[in-house]
Amino acid sequence: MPEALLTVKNLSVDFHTARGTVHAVRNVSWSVNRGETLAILGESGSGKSVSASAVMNLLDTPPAEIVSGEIFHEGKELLKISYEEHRALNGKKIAMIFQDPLGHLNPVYTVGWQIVEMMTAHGRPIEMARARALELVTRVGIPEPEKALKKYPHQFSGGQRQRLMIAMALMLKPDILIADEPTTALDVTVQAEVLALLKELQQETGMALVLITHDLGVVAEIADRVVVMSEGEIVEEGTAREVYHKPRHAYTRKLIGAAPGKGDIRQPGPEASVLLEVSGLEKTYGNFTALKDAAFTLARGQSLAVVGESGSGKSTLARTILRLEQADKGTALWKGRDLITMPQRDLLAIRQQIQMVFQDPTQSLNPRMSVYQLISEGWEIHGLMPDRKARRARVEELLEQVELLPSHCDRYPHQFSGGQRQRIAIARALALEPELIICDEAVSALDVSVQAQVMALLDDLRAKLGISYLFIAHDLGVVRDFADTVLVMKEGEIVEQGSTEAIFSAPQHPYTQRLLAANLDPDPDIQAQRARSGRAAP
Amino acid sequence: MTLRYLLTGALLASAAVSPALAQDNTAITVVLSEELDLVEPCMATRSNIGRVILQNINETLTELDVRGDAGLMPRLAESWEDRGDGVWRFSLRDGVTFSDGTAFDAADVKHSFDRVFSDQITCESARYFADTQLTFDIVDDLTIDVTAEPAQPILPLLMSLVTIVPSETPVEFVRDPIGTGPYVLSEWQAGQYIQLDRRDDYWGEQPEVTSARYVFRGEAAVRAAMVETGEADIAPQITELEATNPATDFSYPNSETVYLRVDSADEPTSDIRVRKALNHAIDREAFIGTLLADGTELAVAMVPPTTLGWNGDLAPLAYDPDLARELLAEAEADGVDVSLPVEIIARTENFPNVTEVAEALTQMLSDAGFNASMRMVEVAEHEQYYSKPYPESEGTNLILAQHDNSRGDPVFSMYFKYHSEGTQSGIAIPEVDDLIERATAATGAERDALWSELFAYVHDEAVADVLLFHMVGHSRVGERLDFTPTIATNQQLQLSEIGFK
Amino acid sequence: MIKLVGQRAIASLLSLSVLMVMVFFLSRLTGDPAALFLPIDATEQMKEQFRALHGLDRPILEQFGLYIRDVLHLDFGESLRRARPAIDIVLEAYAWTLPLALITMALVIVAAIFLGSIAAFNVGGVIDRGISVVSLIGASAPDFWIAIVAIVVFAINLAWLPTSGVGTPWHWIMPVGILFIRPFGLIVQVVRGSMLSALSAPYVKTARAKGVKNGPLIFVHTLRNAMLPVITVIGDQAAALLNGAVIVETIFGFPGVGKLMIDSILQRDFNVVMAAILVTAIAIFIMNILIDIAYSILDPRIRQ
Amino acid sequence: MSDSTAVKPVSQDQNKGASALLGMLWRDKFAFVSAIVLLIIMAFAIFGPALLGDLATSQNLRGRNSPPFDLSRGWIFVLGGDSLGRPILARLIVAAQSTMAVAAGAVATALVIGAFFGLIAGYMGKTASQIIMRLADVIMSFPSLLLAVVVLYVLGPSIPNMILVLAITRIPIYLRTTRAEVLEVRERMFVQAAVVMGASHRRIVLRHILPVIAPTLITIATLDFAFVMLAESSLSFLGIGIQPPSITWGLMVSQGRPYLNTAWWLAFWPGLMIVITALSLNLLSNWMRVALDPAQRWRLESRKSTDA
Repeated sequence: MPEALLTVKNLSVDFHTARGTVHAVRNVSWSVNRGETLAILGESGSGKSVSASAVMNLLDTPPAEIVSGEIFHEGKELLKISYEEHRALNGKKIAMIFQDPLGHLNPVYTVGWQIVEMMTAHGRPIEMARARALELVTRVGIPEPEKALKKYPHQFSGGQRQRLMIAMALMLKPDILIADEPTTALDVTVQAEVLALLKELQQETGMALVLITHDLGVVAEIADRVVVMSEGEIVEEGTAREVYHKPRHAYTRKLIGAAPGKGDIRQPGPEASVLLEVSGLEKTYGNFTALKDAAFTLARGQSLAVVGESGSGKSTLARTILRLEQADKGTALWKGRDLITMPQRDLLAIRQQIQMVFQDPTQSLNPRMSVYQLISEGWEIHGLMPDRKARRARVEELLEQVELLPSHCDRYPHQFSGGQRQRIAIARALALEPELIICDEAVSALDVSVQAQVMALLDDLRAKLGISYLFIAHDLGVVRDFADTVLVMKEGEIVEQGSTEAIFSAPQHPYTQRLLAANLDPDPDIQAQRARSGRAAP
Repeated sequence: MTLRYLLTGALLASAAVSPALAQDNTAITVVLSEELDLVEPCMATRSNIGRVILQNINETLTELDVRGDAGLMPRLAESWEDRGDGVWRFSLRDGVTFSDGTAFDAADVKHSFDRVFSDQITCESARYFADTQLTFDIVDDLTIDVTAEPAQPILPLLMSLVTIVPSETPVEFVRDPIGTGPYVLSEWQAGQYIQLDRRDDYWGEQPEVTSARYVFRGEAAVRAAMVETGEADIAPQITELEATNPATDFSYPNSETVYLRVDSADEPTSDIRVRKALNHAIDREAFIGTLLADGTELAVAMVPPTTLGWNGDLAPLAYDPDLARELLAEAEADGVDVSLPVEIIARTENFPNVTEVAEALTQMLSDAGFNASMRMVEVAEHEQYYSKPYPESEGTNLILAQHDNSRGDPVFSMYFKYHSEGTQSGIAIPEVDDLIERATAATGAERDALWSELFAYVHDEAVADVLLFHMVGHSRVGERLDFTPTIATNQQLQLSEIGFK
Repeated sequence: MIKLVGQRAIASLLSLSVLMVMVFFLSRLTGDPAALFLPIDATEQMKEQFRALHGLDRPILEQFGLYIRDVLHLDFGESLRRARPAIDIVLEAYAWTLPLALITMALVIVAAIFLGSIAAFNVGGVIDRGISVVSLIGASAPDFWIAIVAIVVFAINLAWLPTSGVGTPWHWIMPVGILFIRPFGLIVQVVRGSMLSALSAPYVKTARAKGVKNGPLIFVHTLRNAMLPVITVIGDQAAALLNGAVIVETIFGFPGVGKLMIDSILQRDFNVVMAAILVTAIAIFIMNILIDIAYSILDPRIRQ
Repeated sequence: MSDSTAVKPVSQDQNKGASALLGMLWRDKFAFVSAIVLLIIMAFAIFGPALLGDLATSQNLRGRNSPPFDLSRGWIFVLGGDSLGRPILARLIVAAQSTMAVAAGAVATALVIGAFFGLIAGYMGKTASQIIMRLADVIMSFPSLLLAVVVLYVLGPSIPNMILVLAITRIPIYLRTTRAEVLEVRERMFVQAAVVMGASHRRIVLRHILPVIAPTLITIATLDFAFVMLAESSLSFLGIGIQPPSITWGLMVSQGRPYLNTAWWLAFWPGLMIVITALSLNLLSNWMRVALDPAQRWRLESRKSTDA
């Protein structure tokens, strides 16, 4: 076997924190060859980024400590060379792009400056760098490339920023490109475009691509080989197809099993009474129309999903119904009473019946309140359950209901994992025994396996308590598994609505079709088939 | 305009002006404690202005000798005589020119006084002539008759307080004073310095100092340090604490008298026994050499011992807290409420250690059984308490104040401080009023005797207030200079008196 | 930008007007300037004459009306004590305060950024703790105390510097040095904190992945971002200096606006007080605009 | 989902109440020492005047400026005597009361008023905010010296009046900080979550916004403490501050100033007290910022459970 372009051997890294030592990765080995795409798959906390950071010399030591291991690149042991040697390698031989291009681009310099710097930092003349930057920015498909170079990161969309990051990474024609969750923050259609771009560029330059991701769909779409990581160790490796179809390790199986979009499509239940009837709802911010003539009905016990990409107005829809924003026009009849024009006093009482679960539980839970305080706050507000003992008991009951421990009462949100926090948020919503829960991307930030658990929980509650859901999501897989009715939104308008079955099997609107096409399937074969049949997004 | 000032500042900031150290030998630097608001001749009796211009730029008709016993000496007037009926005739010096080249004559004298009494300008010197109406008759160029109504026996002395300006001087405050003195104001950089240069055509003897630069520093420590490092040659006012070097530091009686003004219209101080008790309660000796400099004298009168009518027979009431308590007890027995609060009101920065002095006085009064407290106030508020009408208070206020009289005659003090109409008087006693009025009108030995009698009456009979100390001032004089401060150094600093070793 | 400046100018003008009105009436509660200008034994007649000359005998509302009328003609009145236009006196003093404030602030900014960055890089190290403790002690020691000790040490004992005054650049060293201490102590801490958080920002990671050298990494990539919160603090500190440094000016005989202000307040020289407040307020207003401009230069996101 | 620091929340026994707080304090040695120092100063402030009041005012003109570290006049003169022969140690202890009263009074008053209006300005509509902010500008540019003179002249030089002067000058700091923080915090998700639950404005402001901005305000307040002590000292220096017979450290420094050349200890000890207090407050506030934040508290909590 010829020597690989980049080899990581038996790498172990510890993090020394005030709370003790964490073994971030243990005995990790992988390698990647020219022209090959290696995916490192894992959930948060699996240590999937650590080895890449070690390759780039980005680990801060302390707190990190490289306990053992070697990294070879073109005969050099990267852990032994000097800081300066390593610096000269970064960007030139090995380049890296990141998940959040807005954060990872310096906000105060033009993108042109930052792209050019990739070459000037390695001693290339500035004119040459400018020419190359223009060429690459054109290549990655940024409109008006000359002007774009003079703009700042915040003036681009998320997908454009990632393209610019890619252009920057390719300035010096690196041998290896490491992409750390490059499409996670992007909309599905944009994700498909960026992945396609990466694929093309890899074919053009023959570079090796190391893709760090949590998304089986991304692996299926782009990876040749995959290593699966869990709790700091590699549990499985092989080609993408091998791993998907014949997972050997239990964890891999769990991961694949948890991937949404594989279950049965729900059939709408029997006709029930109408809970919420929205019609003609509109909201504009200045010249921007966030919501245009939205209309739908939601029946008791129904789960209605709202799908769409960022900026499609799906959150605005939820916020106007909840009166977090005042709608310009339209009505939202809650059991026949209009929420939009209802006086504040009446609204306060109705708030008890409609609860919301937000996308990011880290932000939606007040960090200075204990779990008990968080869950019981609603009772305090509405003057319910004055008895303290009863309160406590009910909080413990709710915690059990969301599969947490009663003893968690006195903890603070930061002491829980993301999934646990979202369960606390759900418990908080349940505390007021609402009839409708609005979930605004409630599971998007969670790992797949956790996502599956939370979704199962919500489903269970619906069955037991008859709660209705207004479920806002961008992940079609989740929607497909959970909703019985789907609304598709684009640029503030509902472009299509219908039963989940109808939407997924026979989408009418081109946008819905495009959305479904761009949605990545975790099965590499299906992806390959789609690519062949040319249904991939342009 | 703004730009101009800013540019000037920036230029000055960057340009290296030659430091004081590099002056030639006959130029000196004087460091004063505060900057002058004005360099206006008719304000020369204000000490900070007088120190710069009095007898240096602008001269007076007469001058009080403070170094010897010569009394009142001629300056711009060569001689004077009392022609009766309140008329004094002054013969002026011939051949005197102002620094602008014009000759000095009787019209200038008249104009100078007209300016002082004009209602277009608030001249400080006017206060010395409070109720006296002056008329000026120019006899010839060098002779002038001054008529005072009522007659003013010390008119020649008062003439030492009014500076002479040329008759062209406008009746408004000027910034470039023209005078007959040996120096001219050559430069005034506001906030930084005032420069005086010697004139070549001065009528009298040429002084040795060719130029003097006045600079201003609020901190006594800094003033002393400047002389020590050679940045300045004279610091007329430093504190006792800084005056540690016998080779350069002088102390001199500075004509200031410190006392507690007592309001005898208030209970409990309306009772003479209480006033006596106040006096007996204070251990004056304890202050000297501690909070106040060695050389400070115990006061028995409002004016320093060099003043006309000084009564050497008077002695301060002895420190005797037991006696003080007894006196209080007696007064109480007679129905005086001696438990009423007695508050010492002192002015911040009035004199060095004023706060400590006030604290110590308060302690002493408390020890003797008074319900004493103290309050430090800022100058404007002090003035409210010090001058009539006095604010109402429960009990009474004792005003710790400092009074300056270096003019040689008690008239400048006694009316204000003791006459029933006086603005700072705490008593209203017909005998005192009568004595003051008679002494003011008297001349010669009679004047001397009447003042003497008044001092005794106020101190022993009336026990009008608590006289404390005649203060001393401290100056630091650079070693290359030959100069000794005098009692007048507080008021004026004649450059012509400065020599070089 | 121009619109922003315009809006701020109007808001500031409004604030300034309210301020001037407040100062006008409040200052007149504090006693009679005549009693302070004239000697203690001046006659009542002289005091009345003084008041009449300066219009202080009129009803306060009339005085106010007259003042407003004059101000609208850009006449800020005469100093009660100095017989000169108040605005001239203030501008003369300001010509000293301004360079003093600017020089001090420039040094503070340079030193605080340099040392604060170093401290952030060596976080927890000896240099970091040293800078923290020294700046903290310096900032909590009374400035007049430091000033006098500095004179004793540097002017008298060592004879390196002149004691006080203005004239040569040497004269500026001690006043600037003492004014330096407090804002430095504060800003160095802010720079340190800001640098610390900026250094952990994702774009620094990008730069390292690009192979950018440490020098540009710190001073090009990180510092510009870290400066944003620092600028606010710099603005506050500069505003304090632009108001004049009364203690340092008093001790060193520095003819700036701080000393002028306290003297005028104590002497109830109302017109000078008003003019001084006006000039300092305008200076601070201009500085605030400069700060805004600096913000938008440093951070393109603010420009829209 | 970048996960370079894979620190999982660790289950551990939740410490409770004061003992936990003390444990956390013990963990940060600097903060612990600071807390002890501040406690001593507090004790001085509370008991000093009652215990040593007479000693601190007993004058002895003939024994003035006695040097420090000379025990011949008794331990109370260990720091020397002042210009009226009073023991400096006793005066320092007694002065702690009014010093703390002025500093704490001014800071607390400014904090409460500033935070109150800041909350209003940040939470209410634009008009209220504009009016409040313009007023803050006016206060900010009102010269503190003039304010001091006005208050002293009209109301007299007492400690409550000094608190008033110093508090007014500090209000804008708290006001502006509070407003800026409120503007940011009110947009946070958990505030919206509270709105969804039907929380009243009052509840949102007091339960959700205020606790989040409180640490910032407390940090500023501790730093301000030193500033206020120094400002009070400067006012004394200029003759418009607190006046004897009241004593504060600032006043003692100011009164000792003329003796810097001859009797350094008069100004040195009170100056040292100010520096020590300021330092302690700073260190303690650093600790407090962490200890008051549940998300950061673990840094100070016992390590036993995870060290293994």
